[in-house]
Amino acid sequence: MLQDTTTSRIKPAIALEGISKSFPGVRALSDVSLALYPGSVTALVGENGAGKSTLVKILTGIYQPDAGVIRIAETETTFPTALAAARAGVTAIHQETVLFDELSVAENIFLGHAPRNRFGLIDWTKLNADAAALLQRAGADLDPTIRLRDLGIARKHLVAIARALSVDARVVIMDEPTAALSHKEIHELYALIERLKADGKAILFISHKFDEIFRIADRYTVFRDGAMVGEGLIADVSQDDLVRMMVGRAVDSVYPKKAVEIGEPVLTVSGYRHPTEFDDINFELRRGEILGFYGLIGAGRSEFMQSLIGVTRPSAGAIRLDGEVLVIRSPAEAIRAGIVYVPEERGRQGAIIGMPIFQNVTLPSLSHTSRSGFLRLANEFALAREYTSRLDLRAASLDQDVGTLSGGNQQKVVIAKWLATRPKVIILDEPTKGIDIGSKAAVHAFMSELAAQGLSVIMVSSEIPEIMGMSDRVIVMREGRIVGRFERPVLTAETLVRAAAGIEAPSEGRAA
Amino acid sequence: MRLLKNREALLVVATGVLLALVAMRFPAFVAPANLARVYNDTSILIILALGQMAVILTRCIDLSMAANLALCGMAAAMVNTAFPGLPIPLVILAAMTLGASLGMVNGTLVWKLDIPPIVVTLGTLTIYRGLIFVLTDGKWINAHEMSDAFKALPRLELAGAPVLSWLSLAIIALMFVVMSRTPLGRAFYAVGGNPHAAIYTGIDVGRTRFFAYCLSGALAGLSGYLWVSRYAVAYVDIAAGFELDIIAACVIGGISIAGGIGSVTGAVLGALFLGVIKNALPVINISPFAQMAISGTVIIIAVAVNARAERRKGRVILRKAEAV
Amino acid sequence: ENKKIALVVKALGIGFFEAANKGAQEAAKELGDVEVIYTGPTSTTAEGQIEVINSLIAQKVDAIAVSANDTDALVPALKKAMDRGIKVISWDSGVAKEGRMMHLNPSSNALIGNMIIKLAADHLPEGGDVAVLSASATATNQNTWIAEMKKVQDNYKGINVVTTVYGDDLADKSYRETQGLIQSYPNLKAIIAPTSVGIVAAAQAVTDAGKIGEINVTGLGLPSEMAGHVKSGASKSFAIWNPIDLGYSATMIAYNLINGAEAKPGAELKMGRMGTVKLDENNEGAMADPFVYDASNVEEFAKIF
Amino acid sequence: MADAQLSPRNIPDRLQGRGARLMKSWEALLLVVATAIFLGNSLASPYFLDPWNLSDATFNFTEKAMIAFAMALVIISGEIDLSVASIIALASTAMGYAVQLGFDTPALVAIGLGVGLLCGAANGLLITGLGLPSIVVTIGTMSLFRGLAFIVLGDQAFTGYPASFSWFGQGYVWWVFSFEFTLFVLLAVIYGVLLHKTNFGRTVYAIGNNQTAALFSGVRVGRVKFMLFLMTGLMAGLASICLTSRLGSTRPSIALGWELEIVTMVVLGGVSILGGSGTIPGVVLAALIMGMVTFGFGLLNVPGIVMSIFIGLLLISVIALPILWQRARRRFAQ
Ligand SMILES: Nc1ncnc2c1ncn2[C@@H]1O[C@H](COP(=O)(O)OP(=O)(O)OP(=O)(O)O)[C@@H](O)[C@H]1O
Ligand SMILES: Nc1ncnc2c1ncn2[C@@H]1O[C@H](COP(=O)(O)OP(=O)(O)OP(=O)(O)O)[C@@H](O)[C@H]1O
Ligand SMILES: [Mg+2]
Ligand SMILES: [Mg+2]
Repeated sequence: MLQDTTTSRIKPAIALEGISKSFPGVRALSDVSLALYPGSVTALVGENGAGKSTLVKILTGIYQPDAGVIRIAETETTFPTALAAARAGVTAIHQETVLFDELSVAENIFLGHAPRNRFGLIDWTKLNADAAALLQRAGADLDPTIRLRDLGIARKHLVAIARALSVDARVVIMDEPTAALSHKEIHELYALIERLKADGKAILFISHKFDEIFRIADRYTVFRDGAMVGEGLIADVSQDDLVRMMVGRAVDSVYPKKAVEIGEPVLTVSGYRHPTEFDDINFELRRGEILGFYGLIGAGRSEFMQSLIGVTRPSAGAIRLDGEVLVIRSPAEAIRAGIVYVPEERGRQGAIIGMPIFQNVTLPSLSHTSRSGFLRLANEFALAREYTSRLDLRAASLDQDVGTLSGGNQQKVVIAKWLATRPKVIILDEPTKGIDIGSKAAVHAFMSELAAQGLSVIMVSSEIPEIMGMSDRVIVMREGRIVGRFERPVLTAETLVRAAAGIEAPSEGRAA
Repeated sequence: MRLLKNREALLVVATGVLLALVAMRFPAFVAPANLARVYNDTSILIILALGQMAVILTRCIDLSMAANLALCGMAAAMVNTAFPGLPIPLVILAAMTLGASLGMVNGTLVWKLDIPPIVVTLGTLTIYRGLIFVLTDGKWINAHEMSDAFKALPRLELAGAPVLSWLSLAIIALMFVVMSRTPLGRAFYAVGGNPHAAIYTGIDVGRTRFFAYCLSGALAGLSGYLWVSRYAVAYVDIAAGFELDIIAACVIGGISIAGGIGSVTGAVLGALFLGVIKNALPVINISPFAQMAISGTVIIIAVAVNARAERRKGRVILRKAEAV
Repeated sequence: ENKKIALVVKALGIGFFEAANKGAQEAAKELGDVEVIYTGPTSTTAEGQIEVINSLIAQKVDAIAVSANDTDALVPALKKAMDRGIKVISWDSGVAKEGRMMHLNPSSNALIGNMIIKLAADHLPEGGDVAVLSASATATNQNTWIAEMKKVQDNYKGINVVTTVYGDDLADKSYRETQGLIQSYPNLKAIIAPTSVGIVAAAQAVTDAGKIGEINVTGLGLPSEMAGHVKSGASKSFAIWNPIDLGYSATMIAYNLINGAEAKPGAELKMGRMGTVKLDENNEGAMADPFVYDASNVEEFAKIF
Repeated sequence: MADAQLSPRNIPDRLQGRGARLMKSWEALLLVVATAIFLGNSLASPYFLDPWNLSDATFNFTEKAMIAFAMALVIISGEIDLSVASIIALASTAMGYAVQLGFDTPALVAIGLGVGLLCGAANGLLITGLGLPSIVVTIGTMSLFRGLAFIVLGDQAFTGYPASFSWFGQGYVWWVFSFEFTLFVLLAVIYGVLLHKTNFGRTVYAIGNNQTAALFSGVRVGRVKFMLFLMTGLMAGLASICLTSRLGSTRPSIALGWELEIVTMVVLGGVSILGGSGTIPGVVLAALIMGMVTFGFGLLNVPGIVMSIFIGLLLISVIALPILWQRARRRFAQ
């Protein structure tokens, strides 16, 4: 590792000064500055919504900052388009995989800057050969000519990495690159980062996993609520320091788990299977219990949960609710039976952008608020008011369009929507994904309260602290199967991670 | 087996079966000379389908193509009657320029004002056709008013085939190169396949769509000249309703209306399939009145087949399933 | 005050009807107190004509003279016009009896039917296959002429009418249908197209197929549009009545009806310089005989219509 | 306790009053346009302001508007039905066929509506059952349905409808109010209530805004969409009865090209072609506007195609103007 990156003798490869960026209703970044140095890895940490990805998008020309300057080699520049940023030597692996399912792997890597022959036409032979070489470098053993849609999420991510390497970059940005990768691939990525460092690239590395930050980063920068709250050398901080900077208070208070007396089984799932998505799922959920489902992204948890409410059809299996066998063929039947699912993809499956808050909330409960098929607006407003205020929603009015709310508040509307149906069992899939710390606390508090009132809760989460903080029991899934069951007393982060990743021997990294 | 799964192969087989069926009742239909004639008759549809393909690939649609064709055709005929001595290549160039400009109007409205493509082209469809009426007072331009050179070009025989056929072959070749070997062609796929990701790739989504409309407009302009000179007449209603034939050819050819999926081969085969049906029905003595119902049925079947082929196989999470 | 006479045509922009309008204007000038409203839909549909007729009723015109796109569909609208005191006649392409006061045929249907097959037969001393290319399948006048033609077909020995196809008065469709005919009937010797749009398209298709001299295109057409094809030999001869006269006569009849003339079987109605027309039991009358054009006279008339 | 954090803040139900919302709405814009056209017509032609003439004018849009109401719901749900005009043709053909077999008016009405329903069901099954995109399916059925009419009729026409049948397209309920116009008003009210005042209408909006989220929220998406296509078919059947009765005859080319006019009417009425928004009052206003434009121009003997240029320009500019206006305002604010 280089020791002297902080000294002023080395000039930054790229520097941001006084960058601000607002979205309607949200100030995503306010006056942040950041410098990246050649041959050095800077870790950017911060809570969900702290503004990390926004910064990445400004660095790669996708967003334009409201204020502030970007300097490359000490000259001021602007990145009006993604192409301009790439030409200036800034490349990124984005948090979402932004790739094209219908195009080949090779083309995904080179789209926008494909090699041309002397007539100015795309040279496919060279393109495929170059792609194969890049994939090799990214540690992926892939045929560059197959279509992207035939790949799993992890391999898609490798393609995204290869794409980032396809431009001759001086700055490489990685926004949570390991979130979707398996153990082996993560290690290959680490090796790749070492090589990039040796080549003198400046690297910005965003991650929520502290073990890897301490393993590969040289410097750190911490964001909170869109502002920079600390930076320095990794060697000078501890994990606790970082967390304190990120959150602004001690972590414990975030999970207000109440002690609840667990009752008899409410929901029994036996022998659930699906030809391609999951297999042999059996478990019981008891009254007052919060059952955590942990796993890496793509473990098949969401797919399985959706089969419980009739969106995905299982090929075999049975469920019992309060001892009675139930057949559920559609979400409408699930809601009537008292099982509700708060989906993971808020934008696609949860919130109905373009409709007012109260209409979102009452949609699954229309049969209660209406009279013989005719709407009763007064009832609707009453119901919406009750549940949104219990979740501490912040909005101008109840007929405000949901699309104009902040992400966290949208999530509250979504949760309110399903709670308003008065369920027996509520399944929350990544309930706090992308929401700020205050809302998170409100959601967690409310979850606790629901359990105390005798509801049964299934909480799917990929966040270890949330799983550990909120669950009475944890089930771990990997590749569509249950690979571990843990009671609260024996829960440790390490056992969870190991089970989820399928590692037998103790891993060498530090557990969070 | 793998071959059969391929949409284009399936279409080739279907066209082959169709030809075989026709040949059973009327062998002369599959004589090379007649097949060449059928191809020639379908040439204009092929050119138009290729333009529409570019637009559909970018997740848009161009309902104004036939109206654009009619307007450009009329303009070409008017230029020809006004200046009979003007060389025909210049007339064609003028028609294509006008077509491209009309395409630009569509493209600009889609790009700069973000009006949904279907609304834009629904509006310009009536406007373009109306303009022909305003321009001509509804008068026809008949064969005797056009110069001989104007009428002769598409039917001129070159190496055994009319120029019209050669022209469409040239356009096919050109579109092959554009779609597979140029950044613009690949951008069409990218913009339709995932507009969000296209931005991350540095592709300007609106501008790419604009160019798609320019391309479809230019091809409509070219087809306008070809149509008018081939049928030796120009009037307000030429090619009325043809926009649906063009879209049908694309759909049959496996071009996904949701954008991002489709190929030059598919569009050409889709157009040829329709062309064979159109030409075969009168020959095998199926009432011409049945033609409409038959092409409707074919479209529905084609959509169903394509949708099956496109249906997501689902993400494979289980290891064992991935091995299969 | 001026009398308002509406000349409603099948579709605006068709050369034949433009010429008829010329005749109507001529009649208006001659009469002095007449304003002719030349109107019609922009494509040949019955619904379009109904909308036009409704707006004419609203304008309280004095008479409507219509060449119909559909025999039956216009009847309710025209009945309403008559109920509101508007004189209604049809000309060229007729309306069913209850929808008009009288119908002016350009010529007698029997004469036309005979004429079109005679034109073909004259150039086929040996006989042979002939096919008919009609306009839309719903066009009244076409259907009548073809029916009349079939009645007298046996008088022409060796002439074998093989089929009737429809070009819908669209140049491209007519062209394609002609191509189909040439394909399906290798021994075809003549194509009879009793429509001005169809005959031009058929002649073009025959020219393109290299069949000039083998297949003779004939029927009803306008000299200005056919001159080239007569010259090339694709068409040896064709016939037509004078559309200018037709528009003139229709306007004259409408004017006379406004001024109290009565349309009833046996009545004789005045048509200015065109003389009189005698109505038959269906209140139909014929204007004049069709006139044949060939290489000897077509150039001369091409300048007129 | 966690409860301490949940300080229930009072969120008002609505910020704007009814009036304020109405003022800023699309319908207000349309109302201005409609009034302008009405005044323009009255000034341009002395014949316009005549009750019987206005009554005649309504025939220019009533049949299309009936379908437009159902089509509005389909488009709000994010789908489209381009086969409506062909359903008219097929239903009319079926009725004409029945006349040949000697059926009388009540049976004819049942047949017209029944064929409409069947066609709607066929569309619905293909779209919701097989999950095919509605735009291409209905382009296909558009050819198929009219094609069937052509197979049955060929170059023939069906005539000879019973005298009592003519009432639907030519009869008057009271004074100048024709049966068709009365039906139009009635259907406007029914569809307005259905879309704006019932659970069903709410689910239509939900589906159009976000089909997946609606499904997850317990909306029976497939069933609702099927119903919508069924209703469109039914309305096409109804329009077919009116049109056939008005024309007194059936040709396979009846109502050719209406589908685009109907879609134009719906879009002009402020229904988003992308789904999720739009109102019935908007569609009613659009129908009136289109009817008045065609009639007003007709009185001036302007050719139909010139009217359609005007409609095309109206369509684009009515959608573009608010966008441009907003942009200008934003620029001004900065
Ligand atoms: N396109 C946008 N429109 C509106 N708000 C946005 C947009 N993109 C981001 N935001 C908001 O800006 C803030 C910062 O988001 P950003 O994605 O940068 O967070 P992040 O630090 O990357 O979080 P995570 O760890 O979840 O990835 C959030 O409040 C988010 O809701
Ligand atoms: N092959 C793939 N291609 C694209 N996206 C994928 C793929 N596999 C998984 N994903 C995305 O990753 C996310 C998680 O997948 P899935 O729901 O199957 O697993 P999960 O165990 O529920 O993961 P999560 O931790 O996100 O809840 C989903 O948003 C899905 O869209
Ligand atoms: Mg992020
Ligand atoms: Mg998930």
